[in-house]
Amino acid sequence: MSLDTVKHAAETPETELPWAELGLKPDEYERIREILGRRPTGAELAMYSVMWSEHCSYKSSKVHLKQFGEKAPVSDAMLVGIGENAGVVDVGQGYAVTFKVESHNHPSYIEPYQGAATGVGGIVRDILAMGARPVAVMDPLRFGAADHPDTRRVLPGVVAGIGGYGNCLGLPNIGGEVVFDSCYQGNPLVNALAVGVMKHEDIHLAKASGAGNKVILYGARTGGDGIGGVSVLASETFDSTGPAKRPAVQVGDPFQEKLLIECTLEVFKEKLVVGIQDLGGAGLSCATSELASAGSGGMRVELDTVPLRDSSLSPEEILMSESQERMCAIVEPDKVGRFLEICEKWDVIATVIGEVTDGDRLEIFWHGEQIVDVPPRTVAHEGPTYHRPYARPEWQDALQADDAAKLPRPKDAGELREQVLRLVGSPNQASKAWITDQYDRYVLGNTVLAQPEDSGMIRVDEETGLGVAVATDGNGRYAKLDPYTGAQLALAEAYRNVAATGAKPLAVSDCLNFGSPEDPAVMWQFAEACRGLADACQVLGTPVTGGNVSLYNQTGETAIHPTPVVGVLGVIDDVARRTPMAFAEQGQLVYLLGDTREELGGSAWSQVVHDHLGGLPPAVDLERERLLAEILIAGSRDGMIDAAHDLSDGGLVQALVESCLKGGLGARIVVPDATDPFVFLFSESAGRAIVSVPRSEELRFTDMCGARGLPATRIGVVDGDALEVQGQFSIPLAELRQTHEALIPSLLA
Amino acid sequence: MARVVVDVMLKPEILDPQGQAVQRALPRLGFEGISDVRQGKRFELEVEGPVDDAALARIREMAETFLANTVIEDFTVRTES
Amino acid sequence: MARVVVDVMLKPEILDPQGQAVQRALPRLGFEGISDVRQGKRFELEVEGPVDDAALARIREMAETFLANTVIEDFTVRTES
Amino acid sequence: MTTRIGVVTFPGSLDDMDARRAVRLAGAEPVPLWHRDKDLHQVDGVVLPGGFSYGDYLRCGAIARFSPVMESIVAGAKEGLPVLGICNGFQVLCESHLLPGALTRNDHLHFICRDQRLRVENADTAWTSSYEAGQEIVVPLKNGEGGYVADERTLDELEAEGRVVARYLELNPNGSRRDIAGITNEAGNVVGLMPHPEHAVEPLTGPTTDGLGFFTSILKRLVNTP
Ligand SMILES: Nc1ncnc2c1ncn2[C@@H]1O[C@H](COP(=O)(O)OP(=O)(O)O)[C@@H](O)[C@H]1O
Ligand SMILES: [Mg+2]
Repeated sequence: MSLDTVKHAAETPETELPWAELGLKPDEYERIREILGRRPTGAELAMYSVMWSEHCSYKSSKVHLKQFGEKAPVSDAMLVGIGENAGVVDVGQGYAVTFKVESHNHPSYIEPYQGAATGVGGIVRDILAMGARPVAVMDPLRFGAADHPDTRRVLPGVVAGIGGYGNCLGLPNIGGEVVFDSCYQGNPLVNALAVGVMKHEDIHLAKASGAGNKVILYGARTGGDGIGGVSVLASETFDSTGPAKRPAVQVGDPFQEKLLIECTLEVFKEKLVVGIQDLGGAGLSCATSELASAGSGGMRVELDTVPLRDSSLSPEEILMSESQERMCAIVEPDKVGRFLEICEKWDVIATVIGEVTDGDRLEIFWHGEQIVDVPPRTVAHEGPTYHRPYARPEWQDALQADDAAKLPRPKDAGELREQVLRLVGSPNQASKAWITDQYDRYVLGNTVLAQPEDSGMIRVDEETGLGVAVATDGNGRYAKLDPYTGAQLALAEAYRNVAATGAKPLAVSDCLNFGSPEDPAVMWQFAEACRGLADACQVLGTPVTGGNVSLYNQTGETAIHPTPVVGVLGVIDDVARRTPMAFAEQGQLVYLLGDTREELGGSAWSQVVHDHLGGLPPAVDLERERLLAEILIAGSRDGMIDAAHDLSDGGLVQALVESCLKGGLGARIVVPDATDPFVFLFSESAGRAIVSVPRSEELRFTDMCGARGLPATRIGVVDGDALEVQGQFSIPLAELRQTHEALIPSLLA
Repeated sequence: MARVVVDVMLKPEILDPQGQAVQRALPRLGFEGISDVRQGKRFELEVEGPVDDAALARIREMAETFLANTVIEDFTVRTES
Repeated sequence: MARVVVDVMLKPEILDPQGQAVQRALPRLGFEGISDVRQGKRFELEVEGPVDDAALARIREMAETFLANTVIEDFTVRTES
Repeated sequence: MTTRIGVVTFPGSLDDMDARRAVRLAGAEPVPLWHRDKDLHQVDGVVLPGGFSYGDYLRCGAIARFSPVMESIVAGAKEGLPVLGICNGFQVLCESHLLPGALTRNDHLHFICRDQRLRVENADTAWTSSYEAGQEIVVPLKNGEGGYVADERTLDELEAEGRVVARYLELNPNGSRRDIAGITNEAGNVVGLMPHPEHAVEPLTGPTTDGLGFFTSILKRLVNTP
């Protein structure tokens, strides 16, 4: 086929282009013609189609995401907000921290290892593009039923991919989640979070300014990877279109990315960069149009200078290629030489592919002929916006009416004991060590806490002990029962997890995993979850700094549970004051903080024992969450508590088991008067944590709780080598450990 | 006992970081004149019984479903003496 | 351009956990009658110029010093059309 | 005069910063060495750190072995320069034939990261003199290809000459022959170790501080040698 130049396009208005195959709707194609005043060239069509896909344009979600900005609490900590590659937060002492969670769900189902690996690679480049050194990763994961044969295919591949990439990059994996639920069969959720650290003055933005400045593409050569992947993967369910439309899989090269990191940090250090953008989804189409759109001028690119891995690629394919491990930098002409030298030092290929112009167009040439001439904003930032219809599904009432309170409960102490063991040995509550032991948690030597602690914690400054903590949480079962509350519970849990380790929660990143936005019921779930999260962030004073939306997670007509995953970042002045989760000393007193109500809807107990999902999720009290966090932080800072563990799925008994097993010490627990032992142990009321208090600190601690109005109930003592609930049962730690640790290896090894 | 060899290579369009790393190292070691390197896997299977068409068909199926990941890899099956 | 293939296999006396894992999995997947599996590496080298004895000798040296670790691995070199 | 310990950075080295920190905490001066640079900058000893040098794509350590800096290190080691290879560094030492044997894929085929109990078998090497022979320590271990193999004769020789430096206790994490976690050359100046002592030098970030001994040993030795 001959080259479809801008000139040719103007002369041949009648030529039909395959816009529908590229996922554009008729009105979208019409709009492109309007913008350009002619038909697009093939290359222009390629760019618009990927950039206007759901994945890149957020066309279905942005009307709802707006609230995160509109309702954002005023926060002195926020340095860069939503819209950049990742948000940036001030953590004091001149340091800034950037973090973001992103999804790689569909690619990970098709090719678990590479899908997950490139997911890690992509989020790390986002962090790097902000000017930060990446310092840690986390991986919230969701799979189908634990004993389903396809889980055996998907899970080990995903875990090996995350480990293979992250370990080779030298980034400690400090936490995440592993959840099994048959709703994710065929739609596993592979979310990845990265954290980076920089000094305030090192913050970089993705914009191209200064006419005459050079556009440098550096990193891997461009190949035919994932061409069209963005539009196909993000806008269609792949099973409905069949395998023929499956795009080529992208293969990650973590070694190349490690070089890219070191090389990029070195060019930052020498202040050689005006603007920078990573290449992720939509590759060069995205990087050039976003850089130009956010900058002051236009941009001119000579596409034939792009180094290729496959010389047969067409210009359209080069523009759409999602080859990994590439970055694009804007560099002043007199600094280009030094920039290329540093790339050479790190064996990174770097090529000047164009320059910033004083016009307002993005112009792309192929062997001297112009193939793209567009206003960059129309590609990058002014894509379509949908106000998709949404409606509360008619089954929601019946679901909520199907109250878990009516489920049969254990009849006697023997049955209670048996159900405790079933809970701690169930796929979602069992130890995930078989998985997390495949991740390096030590590299870089700043990991203060890692899985299975409540949050991961990284030391930022060796001298002062300044550190950050991050936790991610999400509970699709709660969100299915009530998406508004479910999203708030996800935030509340992550917030509580950060506070439990002694860090002050500062900011939020979220990954919203939902079904098809074309289904009004799913759209309602999405709208409700956004509203819930935005409202809760406002109350907790933790702004959303960025995140990601993954739609079309469904098989046929069946969507996954709505699954908002929330990451919270907190700061701690001195990591030496952190609070771990393990009971550390015999004789210390165990306190339960917060109120326990009878709340079993969506609970782990209802799932494990009755395979039931119905009723309402636990109630949210954000003021209580705030107060609890303040107490946990003060207790940690002032040395009043030696261990803390938040309560979430599985309730009190799950938390007790984990704190006992981690430290290898038992506990003797007394059920408070007038409390039902079953509810005491299994309820999942939010806003709670357990702490262990040295006897010498008891008075000080209870005085503090009393003065602040936080219920604190002494429920027992760290003691012996069993978990004993007096008058009910006693389970030796060895038995608990066997039950808790044997399941996952038995399913997967 | 007969030996069947299954060679599994990444498809040509798929990035092969391993092969690339080897290729980049060669000139440094003083080996010139190699324009491309691809690295793959070789499986040697010892087969009980005769390696007839039926056996080869089964092994091809095994390669397709298990030894190779046909999303990114191609394979060949052959007998070796 | 000619292709030279270098096959690298663990020496027979060295434990091959990958091959063993494959072999153990086969019956589960319904494949019987494979008594042993070894997994090794296959390198495909594209050689510029003629693949004469001198070229093969150089490639053999490359395999010996670089592509294989002869403490634990054996290799073979052959041309392929 | 402070002791200067070089820490090599290959492309893909990951634990180089940690090794430099450990050297510093032990009281010596860490000197960064670059893989392309033959010059060892008059260091008194060298650490080859963990990581995935050159991506470890061919075999772990196989490409790093041919780097310019290794030429100088191999020559130096033969003259008695103390060299400690940790994890990927151990692999580089084996590939360079400074140490016998090889490191192969873990027998369970997974990367493994765990706090590992070891017994220091030989406390007379340049890098282990701060320990007592038989002392048990716990340090992190993290590798995908850490299974030590060598032929029986070599293994017997290593045992007979007391050249097994450390052995895994409680659990052999990777299928290493004879539970070997680390070995030394005949002269005792070159030591290769699969576990990571540099990750056990601070109570806050490691399971113990048991690893510090490797870095103080070298100080002790250099101070004591005339
Ligand atoms: N995929 C994973 N990667 C890393 N850490 C994980 C992963 N899954 C779970 N973890 C860690 O295991 C611990 C327990 O997980 P979970 O029960 O989900 O915690 P929580 O109840 O606090 O949300 C946490 O420290 C979490 O970070
Ligand atoms: Mg927790």
